Amino acid sequence: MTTVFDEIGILSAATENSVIAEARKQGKKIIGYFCSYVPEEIITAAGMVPYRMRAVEPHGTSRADAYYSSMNCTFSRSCFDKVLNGDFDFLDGVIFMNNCDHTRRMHDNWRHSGKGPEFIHMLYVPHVITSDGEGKYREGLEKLVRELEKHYNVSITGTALTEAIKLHNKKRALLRRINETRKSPELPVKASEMLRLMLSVTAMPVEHANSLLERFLDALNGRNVSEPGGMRMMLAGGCVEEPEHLEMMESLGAAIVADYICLGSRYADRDVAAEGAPLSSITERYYRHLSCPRMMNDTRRRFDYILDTMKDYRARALVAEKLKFCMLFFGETFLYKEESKKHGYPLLVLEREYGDRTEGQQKTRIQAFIEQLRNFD
Amino acid sequence: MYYAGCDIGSLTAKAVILDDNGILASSLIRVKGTALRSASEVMDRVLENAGIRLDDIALCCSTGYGRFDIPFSDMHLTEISCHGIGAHWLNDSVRTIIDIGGQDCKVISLDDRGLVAGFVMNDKCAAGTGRNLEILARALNITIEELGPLALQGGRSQSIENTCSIFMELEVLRMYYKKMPIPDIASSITEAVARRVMALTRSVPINDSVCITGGVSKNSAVVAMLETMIEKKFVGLSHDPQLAGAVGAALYARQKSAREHVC
Amino acid sequence: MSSAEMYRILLKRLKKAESMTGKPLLTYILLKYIIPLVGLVQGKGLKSSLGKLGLDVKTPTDIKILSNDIRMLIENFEGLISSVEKSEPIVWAEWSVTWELIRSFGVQPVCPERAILFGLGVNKNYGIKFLEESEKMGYSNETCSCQKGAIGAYMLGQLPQPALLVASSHPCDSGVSIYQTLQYLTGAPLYVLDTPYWRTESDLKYHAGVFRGLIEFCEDHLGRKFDWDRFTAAIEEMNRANYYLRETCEMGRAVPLPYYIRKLDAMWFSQKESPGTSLATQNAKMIYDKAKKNFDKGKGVAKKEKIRVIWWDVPVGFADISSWMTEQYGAVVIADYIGLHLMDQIDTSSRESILEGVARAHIYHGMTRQCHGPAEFVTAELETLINEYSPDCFMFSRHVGCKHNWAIGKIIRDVCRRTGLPSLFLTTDIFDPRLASRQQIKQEISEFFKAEGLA
Amino acid sequence: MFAKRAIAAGMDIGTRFVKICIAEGANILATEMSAIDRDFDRVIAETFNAALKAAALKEKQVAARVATGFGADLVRADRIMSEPRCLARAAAEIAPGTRTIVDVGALFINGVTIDENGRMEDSVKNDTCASGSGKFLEMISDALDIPLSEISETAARSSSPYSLASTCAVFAESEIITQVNSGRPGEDLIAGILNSIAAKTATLAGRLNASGTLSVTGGVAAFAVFPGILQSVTGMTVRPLPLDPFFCAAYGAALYGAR
Ligand SMILES: Nc1ncnc2c1ncn2[C@@H]1O[C@H](COP(=O)(O)OP(=O)(O)O)[C@@H](O)[C@H]1O
Ligand SMILES: Nc1ncnc2c1ncn2[C@@H]1O[C@H](COP(=O)(O)OP(=O)(O)O)[C@@H](O)[C@H]1O
Ligand code: SF4
Ligand code: SF4
Ligand code: SF4
Repeated sequence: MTTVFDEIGILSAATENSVIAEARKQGKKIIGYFCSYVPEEIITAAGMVPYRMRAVEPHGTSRADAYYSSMNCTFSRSCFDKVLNGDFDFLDGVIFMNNCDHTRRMHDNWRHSGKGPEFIHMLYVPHVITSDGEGKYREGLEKLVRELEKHYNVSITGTALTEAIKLHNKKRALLRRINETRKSPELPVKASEMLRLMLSVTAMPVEHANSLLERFLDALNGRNVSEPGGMRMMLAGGCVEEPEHLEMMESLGAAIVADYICLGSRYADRDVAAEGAPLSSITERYYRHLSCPRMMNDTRRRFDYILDTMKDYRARALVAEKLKFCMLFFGETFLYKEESKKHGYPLLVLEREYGDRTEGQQKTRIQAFIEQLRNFD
Repeated sequence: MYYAGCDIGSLTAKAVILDDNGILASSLIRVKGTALRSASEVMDRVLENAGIRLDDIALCCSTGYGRFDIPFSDMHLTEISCHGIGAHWLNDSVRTIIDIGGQDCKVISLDDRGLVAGFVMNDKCAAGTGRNLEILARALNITIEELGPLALQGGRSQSIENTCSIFMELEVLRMYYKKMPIPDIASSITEAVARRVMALTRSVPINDSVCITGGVSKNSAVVAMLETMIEKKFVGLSHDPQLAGAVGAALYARQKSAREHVC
Repeated sequence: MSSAEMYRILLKRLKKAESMTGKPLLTYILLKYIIPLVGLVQGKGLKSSLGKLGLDVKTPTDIKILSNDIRMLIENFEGLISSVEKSEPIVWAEWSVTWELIRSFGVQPVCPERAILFGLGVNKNYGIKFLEESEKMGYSNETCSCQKGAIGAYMLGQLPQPALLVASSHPCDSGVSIYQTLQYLTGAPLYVLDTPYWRTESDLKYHAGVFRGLIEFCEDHLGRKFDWDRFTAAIEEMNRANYYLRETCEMGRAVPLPYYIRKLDAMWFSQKESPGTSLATQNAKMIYDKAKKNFDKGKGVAKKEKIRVIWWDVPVGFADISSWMTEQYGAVVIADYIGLHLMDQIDTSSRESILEGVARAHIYHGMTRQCHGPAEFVTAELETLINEYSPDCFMFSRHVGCKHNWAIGKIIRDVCRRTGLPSLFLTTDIFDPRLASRQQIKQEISEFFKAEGLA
Repeated sequence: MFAKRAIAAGMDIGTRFVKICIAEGANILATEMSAIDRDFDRVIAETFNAALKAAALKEKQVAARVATGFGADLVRADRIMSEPRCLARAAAEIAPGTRTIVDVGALFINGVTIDENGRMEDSVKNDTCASGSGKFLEMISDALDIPLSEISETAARSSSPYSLASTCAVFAESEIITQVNSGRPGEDLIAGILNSIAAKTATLAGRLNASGTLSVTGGVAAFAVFPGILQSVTGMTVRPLPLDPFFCAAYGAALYGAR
C-alpha cells in the first residue's frame, strides 16, 4: 500500500501535481510565486492556491538561453526554459519579487516572451530590515492585494486574511514539529524526504497541505532511518531543490539533520501574530522572519542561527552549497569559511549547477569530507 | 595474512598486495571498458605476481573512480584518504601530497598522525591533469614518456595563456606549425600544465615536506617545474608514487582487519 | 605593501604630472611640436599614459581640464593619506553615493570599488595582484572585478581601515553581497541606502527618508555634527556642474557630434574625487563651452565623422579604444552608461527638498540608473537615443560582473533588430585586462565595422 | 583600375586543413585543400599555387587575400575576418534567407545567426566545453582501421550507438579509447561519436535561438550521415549549404576580398 513517503515522492516530482489538477477542476485559481517574502496567506485569502515556483522535470536550458546567457544561474534558466516550454500554462498568475539579479530579470523576460498568464506582478521588498523598510514593504503588499482584487474581482477581506493566517500558522507549526523530530539520535526522516515534503506542501491548497503534514508527522513516530556511522550534518544553501542530489549525499553517509535552505526550516520560522490587523501581522512576520542573503543588515542573525541549530541538532559539520553565478550565496559561503575558522566547525563548500547529473567529483569530495570527520572520532 | 588494495583510476588501474611486513606485489594496467573488468584484470595480474589466490586475501579495499561496484572488495575509501594513508606510510615526514592523475589533480594536507586535515581538487575540467599532458604530447606526435625528458632539454619556453586544454592544444599546434624546436614546445607545455596545478594549490598551504603522487609523477619535467614553482624539493617515497592510492587502500584493509580482530 | 602605499606612489606621480600641466599653453606646445621632433622619452611616456587614460590632449583647454583633474585627485589622495596618518575616521562609500554628504562631516570618503582602478594606475601587475589575492580566497573569475579588487586591496592593506561603510542596495547583487563581506572583514558598522525598484513619488519620498537616516547614522557613529551649510554649498556647486554636463549631452543629437565622450566619462569619476569644489564645475564648463562652439559651427570632434556609436554598458578599462576608433574609422561614441549625464537640478530651498533631490540623483546616477529596476529603464533610454541621436550602430561591452545585463541579452537585441541598428556584443571585464585584451577588442570592432559596411 | 569584379583569395587556415578559394566577385574560380603539418609555410604556398594553376591565374592577378580560421594570423594576408562572419557572408550570397549556420570542424563548432537583411547577428564561437571532435572521429576511425570514406555506412550499420558520458572533449576521448580497447563494435562507437558531436552542435544552436532551418558546414558535414543525425537530435530541418562544406568559410573570406 502506498505510504505517505511514496505519496510525496510522486507529488514532489510533478510540475503540476494531482492535487493542483483537482483544485483547478473545482475552479480554483493557481498563483505562482517566487520566494520566501511573498505571503501565501494573501493568495489563500483571495480563494486561490499558492504555488511556489520550481524547476522539477527540467528540460535543460537551451530555450531559455536565447533570453539569458551561459553566465546566468542555471536554476533561473531551467525554470524559464519550462515557462517557454509551456509547463506552467496551468498558472493563472505569477508573483515575482526583487530577490536576485537573475530571477528579477525573469520577470522582464517572461513579459517579453508574450507567454501567459496575464497577471504577472512584481512585489518590491527592501534589502534591509528597518522600520521605514517595513512601511515600504507594507505598501507593496497593499498594492499586491489591490491588484489581485482588481484583476480577479475578488475581495480579500479581514476575516478571510485572519482565517488564512490560522491555516498557515497551523502549517508552519506542523512543519516545526516535524523538524524537531530530527533532533533525536534515531533520525526519523531524511533531508531528501523533507525536501520532497516541502516541494509537495508548497504546491497545494493549505488545507490539503495540513492534512498531509499531519499524516506525515504520525508516520514518523517509531521510524528510524539513521544508518550506522552516519555523520550528522547541517546543510546551508540557496536554491537547493533537487531531492536526488540529497539522496546521493545520504548514500555516502551524510545524515543531514538540519538545514538553512529556502525550501527548508526557514519556511516555517515563526508564526503570523493572531491578534492585530491581519495585514500588519502578515507584513511583520514575512519582513522579519529568518532572512536570506539578500537582506544586507541581518548577516549576524543568520550566522548565529546556523551556530545554534548545529548545537541544537548535534550536527558535526556544515555542508554549504551554492549554484554557479549566484552572488548572494557566493558571499554567504565565503563568510561561512571565516565563521567556521572562528567557531571551529568543519565546513565543506560545494559549487553546482542545477540539473547537473555528472556527480563523479562531487561524490569524491563529500565522501572524503566524511572520511576526514570519521578520522577525528 | 594478505591484504589487497585496488585503485581503479580514470586511465590506469593499480593493485597492491600487502603481507604483515610490507608490499608483496603490485600491478598496473590501462583501464578496460568497465570498472569491474579493470578491477578483475588488475587483481588477477597482482595475484599472479604474488603467487597466491583470491581467497588467500583476508580483506580487500577499493578506491578511485571505479571503487563502488567491485564484488570482491570488502570496503571502499576515496582516493584522497588512500593517497594520504599510502604516502604517509611510504614516508612519514610527508605533510602535503600533490596527486596528479589522469583526470584529476588533488592537493591533500595531512596532520602529524598522517590523517587528512584538508584537501582541494579540480572540478570536471581536464586542464592541469595527466590527460592534458597526453593530448598536448599527441599534438607534437611524441609519446607521453618522451615528453618529460624532451622538455628538460628545452630552452626558453613560451607561456601558454589559455586555461582550456583544447585551446592549449591550439597554441601548441601554432608553435609546432611555426617550427619552434620540439624541446622548447615541450617545456612550454610542462610549464603551462604545472601552472594549472599551482593555481589549484594556492588555496591550500604547502608546508615543509611535500611529495608528488599519481602517474604524472613519472614526468620528470613536470616534477622539476613544480619544484621550482613551490620553491621546495619533493620528498621521495619508498615505492612507485603512481601506486600510492592502491598502497593506502591495502593499508586501510590491514588496519580494518587488525581493529576487527582486537574488538 | 605598507598601508595606503598605493596612494603615496600615485600622489608622487600626480604631483610630477601637475608640474608639467601647470602651464597649459607651454605643455601643449611641448606635446604637440617639441616631443615628436626631439622624441623625448619622458614626454613620450607621458603622452602614451595620457593616451591610455583616453584623455589624449589636443588643445590647451584639454590640458587645463587635465590639470584640474590632477589637482582634484591630489586633494583627495592628500586628504586620505593625512587621515590615515592622523588616524581620523575614513568612510568607505560605494561609488554611486553622494560623497558631498560624507565630506560634510569633515571626514574623508574612500570608494573601495575604485581600488582596482588606482592599482592598475600604479601598473598592470600591481592591480592584478588585488584580483589574484581575492581569487586565492575563492572569488571566481566571473565576479565583478571592482568588487574583487576591493576585497584584494583591503587584504593587502591598500584600503585604509574604515570607521563605517555606506553601501547601496542597487544596482546589482555584487554590491548586496560584497558590502556584507566587507562589513564582516572590517568589523565597521554598515548603513545601506535601500533603493526602490521604481521611481514613483512614494518611492522617492521613501528614498529621501533613507538619506535622512544616513545622516543620523553618521552623526551617531562619527560623533560629529552634519554641516548643512557646507552640504548645501556643495550641492549648489554640483548643480552648476550638472547643468553644463546635461546641456552638453543634449547637444549629442547634433551631427557631427560636438563633444568627446571620454571627457564626459572622466567627469563621472572626477565629480566624485573632489565634488562640490569649483574645479569640477570649471571642467564641466570648459567641456560645455568647447561642445557649444563646435555645435554652433556645426563642427565635430572627429576630423571626418563616419560612424556614430552607442556604447553600452560601461566602457572598457582601456579608455584609449574610443580615441583609436575615432582616428582609425572616424567613429565617435554618442553615449555610454556613465558618460550620458541626465541629472536634474536639486532644489536647495529646504533640507527636505535637498534630501529628495539627492535621493533622485542617487537613483538617476549613471550606470545605476540603467541597471536597477525593470528592463524598461534600459530599453527606454536606448530607444530615446536611437530615435533622437541618429546612431549608426550599437556596441554592448557586456561586463562579466553585470549578470543582470547578461540576463536581458534578447530584450536588448530585439530593440536593435526592430530598429535595424547593427549591433556587436562583446565579452569584457571593465578592469581585468586578463579577460579580453585591447588587441582582441580592436580586432572584433574592426571586423564589425567592415562587415556592416560602415568602414 | 581593377576589373569590374576584382579577383580575391579566401584562405581558411583550419586546425587540420588549409582551404583556399579563389573567386571573381561571387563566381568561384578554384578551390584547393590540403592537410597542414609541421612544414606549414610550404603547405600553404603549394596549396595556393595549385589553386592559381586550377584558375589559370598569375599571383599578381589576385587583388586581395583575406585569411580566416584558427591560423589566420600565421599567413600573409591583406585582412583577417572571423569564421562566423565569413560563413554569414557566404550564406547570404549562395543561399539568401539562411538564418542559422553551424560549422563543425576538426576541433571546434562555430555557430552564427543572420537577420532578415543578410547581416550577421550573433555568433557563438568555440564554446570550450562543447568543442567538437571531428579530429577525434578521425583518430578513432584510424584506430579501428575504418577509412573516412566509409564513416557514413559504418554509422548507419550501428544498432546501439554508444552514448558518451563526459561533456569535456578531452575526457570523451579517453572514454572512447577505453571502449576501443575493450572491443566494443566499431560502428557503435562511430555512431556514438557522431551523436555526441550532433548533441554538442544542438546545444550551441539552442544558445543561438535558432529556429526553422539549420544550415551545416565544415568537415564533419562532409560525412553524408551527419546532417540526418543532426536533424533527429535538434528536431529542426537541417540542410547543407549548396557548396562543398569544407570551403564555405574560405568562399566567404574571398567575397570580403572582392568588395
Ligand atoms: N611513464 C610516464 N611518463 C610520464 N607520464 C606518465 C607516465 N605514465 C603515466 N603518466 C601520466 O600519468 C597519467 C595517468 O596517471 P594515473 O595516476 O595512473 O591516472 P589515474 O589514477 O587517474 O587513472 C597519464 O595521463 C600520463 O599523463
Ligand atoms: N575525407 C576526409 N578526410 C579527412 N577528414 C575528413 C574527411 N571528410 C570529413 N572529414 C572531417 O573533417 C574534419 C576537418 O574539418 P575542417 O572543417 O577542415 O576542420 P578545420 O577547419 O578545423 O581544419 C576532420 O576532423 C574529419 O572529421
Ligand atoms: S535565496 Fe533568498 S532571494 Fe534567492 S530564492 Fe531563496 S529566499 Fe529568494
Ligand atoms: S540560486 Fe541564487 S542566483 Fe539562482 S535563483 Fe536562487 S538566489 Fe537567484
Ligand atoms: S573542454 Fe576545455 S574547459 Fe571544458 S572541461 Fe575540457 S579542458 Fe576544461
